[in-house]
Amino acid sequence: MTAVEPRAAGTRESLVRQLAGLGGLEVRDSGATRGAVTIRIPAETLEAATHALAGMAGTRLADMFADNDGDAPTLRLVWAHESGYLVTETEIECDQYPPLSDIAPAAFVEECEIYEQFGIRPATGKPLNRLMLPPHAGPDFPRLGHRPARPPDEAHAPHTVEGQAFEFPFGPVRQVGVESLYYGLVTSGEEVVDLYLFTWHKHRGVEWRLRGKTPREAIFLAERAEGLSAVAVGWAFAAAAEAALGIAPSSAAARTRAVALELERLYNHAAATAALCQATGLTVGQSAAEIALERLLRVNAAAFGHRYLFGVIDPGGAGRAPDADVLRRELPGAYGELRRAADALLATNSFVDRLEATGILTTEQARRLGLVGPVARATGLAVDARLNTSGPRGGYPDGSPYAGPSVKVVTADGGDVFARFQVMLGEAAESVRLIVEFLDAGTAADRTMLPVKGDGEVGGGTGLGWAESPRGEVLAWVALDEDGRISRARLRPGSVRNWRGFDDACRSQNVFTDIPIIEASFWLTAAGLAR
Amino acid sequence: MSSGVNDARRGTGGGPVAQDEAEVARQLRDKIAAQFGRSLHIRTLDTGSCAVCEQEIRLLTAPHYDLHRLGFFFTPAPRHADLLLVTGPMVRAFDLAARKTYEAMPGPKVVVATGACALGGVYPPDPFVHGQVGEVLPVDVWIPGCPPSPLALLYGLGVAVGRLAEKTPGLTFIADEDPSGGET
Amino acid sequence: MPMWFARGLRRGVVTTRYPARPDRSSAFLPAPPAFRPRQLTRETADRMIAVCPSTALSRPEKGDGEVGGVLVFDVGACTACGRCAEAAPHAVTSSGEFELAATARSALIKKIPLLGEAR
Amino acid sequence: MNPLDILYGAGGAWLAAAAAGLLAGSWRLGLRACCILSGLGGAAAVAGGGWSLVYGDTRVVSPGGASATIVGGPLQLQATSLAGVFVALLGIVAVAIAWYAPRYHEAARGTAVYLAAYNLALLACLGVLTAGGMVTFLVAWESMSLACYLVILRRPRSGAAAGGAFWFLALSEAGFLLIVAAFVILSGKTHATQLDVMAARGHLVPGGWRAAAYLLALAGFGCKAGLVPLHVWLPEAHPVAPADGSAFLSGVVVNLGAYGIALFAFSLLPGGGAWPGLVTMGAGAVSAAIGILYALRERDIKRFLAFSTIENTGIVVTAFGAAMIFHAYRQQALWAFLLIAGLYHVANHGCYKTLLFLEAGVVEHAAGTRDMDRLGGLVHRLPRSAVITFVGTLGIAALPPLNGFVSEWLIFQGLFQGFRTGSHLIAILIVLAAATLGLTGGLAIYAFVRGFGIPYLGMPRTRQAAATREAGQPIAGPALLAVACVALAVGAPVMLAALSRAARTVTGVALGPLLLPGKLTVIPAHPDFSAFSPTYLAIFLVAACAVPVLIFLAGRPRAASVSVPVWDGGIVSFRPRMQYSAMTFSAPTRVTFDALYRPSVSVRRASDDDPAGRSGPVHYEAQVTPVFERYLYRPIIRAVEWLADAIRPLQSGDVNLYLLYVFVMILLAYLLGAV
Repeated sequence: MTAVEPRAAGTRESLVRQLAGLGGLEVRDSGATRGAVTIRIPAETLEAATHALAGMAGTRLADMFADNDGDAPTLRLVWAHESGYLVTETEIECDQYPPLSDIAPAAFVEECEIYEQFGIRPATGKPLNRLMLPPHAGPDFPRLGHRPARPPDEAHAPHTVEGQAFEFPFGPVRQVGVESLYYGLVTSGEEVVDLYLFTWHKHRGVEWRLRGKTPREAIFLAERAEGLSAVAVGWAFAAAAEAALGIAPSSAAARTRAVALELERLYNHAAATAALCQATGLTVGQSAAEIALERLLRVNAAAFGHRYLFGVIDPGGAGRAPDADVLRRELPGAYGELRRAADALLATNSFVDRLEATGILTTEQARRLGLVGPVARATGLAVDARLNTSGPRGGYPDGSPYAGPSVKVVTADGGDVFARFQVMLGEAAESVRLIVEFLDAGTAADRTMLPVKGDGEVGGGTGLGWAESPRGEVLAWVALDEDGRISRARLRPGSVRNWRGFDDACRSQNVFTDIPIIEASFWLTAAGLAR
Repeated sequence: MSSGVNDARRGTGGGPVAQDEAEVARQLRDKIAAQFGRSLHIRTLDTGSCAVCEQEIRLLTAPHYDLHRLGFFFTPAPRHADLLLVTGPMVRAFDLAARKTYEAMPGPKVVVATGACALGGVYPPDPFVHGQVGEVLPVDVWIPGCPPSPLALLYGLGVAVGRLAEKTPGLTFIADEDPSGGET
Repeated sequence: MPMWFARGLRRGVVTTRYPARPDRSSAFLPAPPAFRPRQLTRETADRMIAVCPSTALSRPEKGDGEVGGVLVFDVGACTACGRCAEAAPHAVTSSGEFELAATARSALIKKIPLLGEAR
Repeated sequence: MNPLDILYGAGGAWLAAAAAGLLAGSWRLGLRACCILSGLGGAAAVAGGGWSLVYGDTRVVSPGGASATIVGGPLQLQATSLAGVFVALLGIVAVAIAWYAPRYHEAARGTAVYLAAYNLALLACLGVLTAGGMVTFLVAWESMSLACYLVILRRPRSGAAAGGAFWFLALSEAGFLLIVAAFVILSGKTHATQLDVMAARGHLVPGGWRAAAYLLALAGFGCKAGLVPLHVWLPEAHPVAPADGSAFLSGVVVNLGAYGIALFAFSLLPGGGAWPGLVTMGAGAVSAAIGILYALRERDIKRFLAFSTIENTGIVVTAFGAAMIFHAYRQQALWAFLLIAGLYHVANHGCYKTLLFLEAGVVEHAAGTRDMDRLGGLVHRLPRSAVITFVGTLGIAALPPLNGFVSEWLIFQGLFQGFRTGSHLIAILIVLAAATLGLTGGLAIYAFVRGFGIPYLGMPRTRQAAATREAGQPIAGPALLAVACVALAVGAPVMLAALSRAARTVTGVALGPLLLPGKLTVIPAHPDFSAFSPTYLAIFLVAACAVPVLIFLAGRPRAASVSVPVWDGGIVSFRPRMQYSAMTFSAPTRVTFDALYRPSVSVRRASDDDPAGRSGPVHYEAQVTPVFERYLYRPIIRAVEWLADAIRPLQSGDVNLYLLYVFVMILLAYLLGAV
């Protein structure tokens, strides 16, 4: 287990300079999307540009989405780079675009989603996966854009199993107290041959609902897109909205958000630990971890008035200020519970043996699939949205909350469940340290009322926001129309990325009974994927 | 198919509530008390929640709340379940699974709608969701909260089996006036 | 395993006595609002209805079409987000109530009289 | 009047049946007539065999006087109690098949030839079992092989049939030569050709020759009995033969191999040290284990049953071998007891294996395939066959209360008394064999849960299987065998009484009173060891099954039962590929016994051939390496081919060269004569 010091946060100019170095790509920051470098790329050079960007050192395809302001949908690729985010915009006139997932495999999930929502598909005969639209979704089923020319079923590959294997149907109604989710688990009787995922049971159309709402109305739903990372998703969304409006929260409010974010990380890692114990059948360990979890949740409730920190994030500031005394008093004890449980677990061979060499993901896989969060960090990739301290529109008044206390990014090698577990433990310790630093720096609830139409310069705009949820980088992209209402909002929780790694992890040399362990170590939500 | 009680309430769904419902639910609870003694087996059903209600439900078995001391148990198979704990706004794509789960339960059975989503607070009915559980399953007990804390869930389960008195009808949500509070 | 057993003994019992005894942790739980009818003018009510993100607050029409004089509060739909309290601090306080389960949906729908309306 | 007279009748009936089949088999009526005759012969054989069990041995007679010869040797017949078991079995199988065949075969030219060959094979088997002299035995044995060859070649056009039949013929001939050698040694040393005289003078054979003769016989009969590694013909020949043909092969012909081994081990060459017994026991145990392990990797029902046949004869031979060991250690009681147990298992195996093969034919006819992974849900479509097959499956899986359990229990009881030999080493080896049989038994249950569950339970895996209907499939034949299985289980004490008399004629040990102290209870050879009553067990188990039924009936009025679909986790719909298949069900053994199977796995996934990892079709195969074919037989075949090439130049076709050969031959003859 190692810790990575954050790189010197590069400036937007340095990114532009590096981009200019790339061939076949004329770079001009149109500034369309605030909070990131934006360059427009014509459809014909999209493929070459994607090649160039995917090949560029330190870049990672973080997200890809479409919206149709006007008639022709615009394809937007979000690239993460150590010195900021880069958004490329491309108008797609016809209903096809170059198969980007062949260049950057990470784009595949989004290709499927864009096809379902906007009816444009990569120019390749290969089938797409079913992602959000239920099988019975008819032509009148609400979509963000135009519906596909052909019904999705034609584009979706059939899950046929041949030879000496069979499909073990698992879900959607699974164990007690877990989300609805369907695994098609193809097995030869012992080992896992293949695994595919259905999450359309939970598609609630959050992005569709956000349209026409003001950011403050919308945050209510944004938090509930993935409740277990409400703060991260809320922050990313709020930051995007703020960027779109060209405002920034006060540093105290930003620190308040950061405190909430780290508390969220803490309780999620505790919950993941409990889930790991449950999956390995170590009930005593589960109880110990759950004691820690419950105490952390009570700390949340005492400090912020909500066990899951709903309502803390508020566009323009922070909805609630933490009770610093409570945190200082209660947090060490609650974290101590987790620490002690973890130490006992690490001393329990029957537990550790089940974790080691289970659900291995290689660094190459993680990079290829654009995985984020502890899953990626457990393979040695230092991917962490907190490192990206260039705040919205020139940053926070005195820098991002994470710029001050240098955040250590915890990574591990091996990429197996044990590595993930270690990363989580390391991050929990780091979170406690950060919270104390933030509290010392001072936190406050600050509710700058968002400027809306009528009071001055603010018209519409688009902005990009991000935050590091316990599951990894959350991205939000918000476009506001003239009277400050959302015309298109894109939410991309970390789960969307990491579920792609999940089936690969299950496929690698695992037997049936490893799958619950792997799922616990990923600690993702179907709600975040299906939205 | 199911217990006579639920058959009776089938049609009504969870829409505008008939007054006899409380009565029916009471009969149901008596039946449960009679048939299961004080031990009740619970199956959960997620119809599109944000995963927080699930977390709270999982915590019911944690040492702090320890559901088992009250004679409640979770069972993975609806075949053995007496009570269905439903979360989420009842996504339409989930109808089939929800019905199958309900029908797989032996009667008498109780359906508990859990959380603001399930009670119709968060998502309005539209092509994605029914908006509340009552549209698809005959709900017997409603537990508000976003999410309902484990304590609220314990109370709700107690009410569901008639072990705890129901306070809600008595509550007015009208605060006693304090002169200091604000302008007049 | 013995190690775990010893840990458990040292840790002691954390289990709540609820429902036999009240649980102190309930004090920190978010609770639905309670309203002060004296402060509850129509425009206050409308302000609250405007900010309520869920469908908890409404003012249904009376028979004759114009909006009714009672604030209908659906406890079931309330997420205790506290925005109404924020919009009208003087008119709203926390009910502190968490034992809200009901065996009839109707029991969760409350009518709050507005100021200067016939009760 | 003695059993032999009845058996003449049986032989005559089968001869007539063969003639009728050959002449009139092309017409429905002729086919029926042929089967009726064959069935009558079977009935006569049952009577004669059963009678000879209790009658004791008849002296060797030469029908038609001593002048009657058969290929130069005297025609000598006898009816022994030892053979009586097999004769009775032969009869039952013949009756069942005669009842089954008219509905199974269509009247055609091929059928006519087939029926003729089949009835001649029956006759030849009877000849083997009633042979009183060496020459008669060998002639009958060889003609049995040839007739069976024709039976397997029902459809000579198909390459598979030719291949299977060839495997059978090759191993039969190899075995025949070994048997001839064994007999030559024997008659040379005893100066006799009559079997009973040979048996009487058995002590004259010196140790080395005795051992050689026995091993030759073991190998020779092992080819028929399917002892590993001489078993390769069974999985090849059984699938290509018609259902009743394979039933006959497994039910009778394979058991005749066991008869031959018993003949040499107990009648002709008893005694002679412990190690021949150890060799026999080892060969049997290994065959049993390997047979069932390979059965677990088969999805073709008939190949699966063929491997299970190897397992069962393995069990029988193990019992015989242990019996020989006990004889060497003067444990006469156990000697006779294990012989009885082995014979009992022969009878049981003959019944349920024939039954299962006949039902396999029914399934193949009705569903059009023998591939388990293309069947499923047949219990709703072929209910009667399902019931019958279930009885047979319980029997072969050696589950109480059926017959397989009784005989295997007896064998285990015998083996567990290995300590009575007094030698620690031997005791350990015997217990080792018992352990191997234990593993085999466990795997057998596993294999037949699979063998019944996959084709009959669950949901149909193909449209073809779903369309299966019960339309005039033969029922009576298999049903008769099912009844026989139950009778062999419930009536075990009676059966054992008869067998004990047969054993007495061979071993001279009167075990009857010790084995059966009355009250339908069986005591394995020594009263201080163990005892149980198959009859009471059967009654008890049936009664126990009734209990839940009664409880259900008693509880009925209280709660009205409701029927709802199976809980499926709320998925949209079950697909046939969502259930265990034959190969996935036995995957754990593939993993555990990796070293034996050496499987080669190949996976094709949509998610692999594409960096994006889109989900899609999956194809998974795990092929087992045919160890014996590849590493034992292929070299032999290569050598033979090489030899053929080497001696081809001799056949130049030049007359002068051939004259030269003749001249050289004559010269040599003279020289030899002069010496």
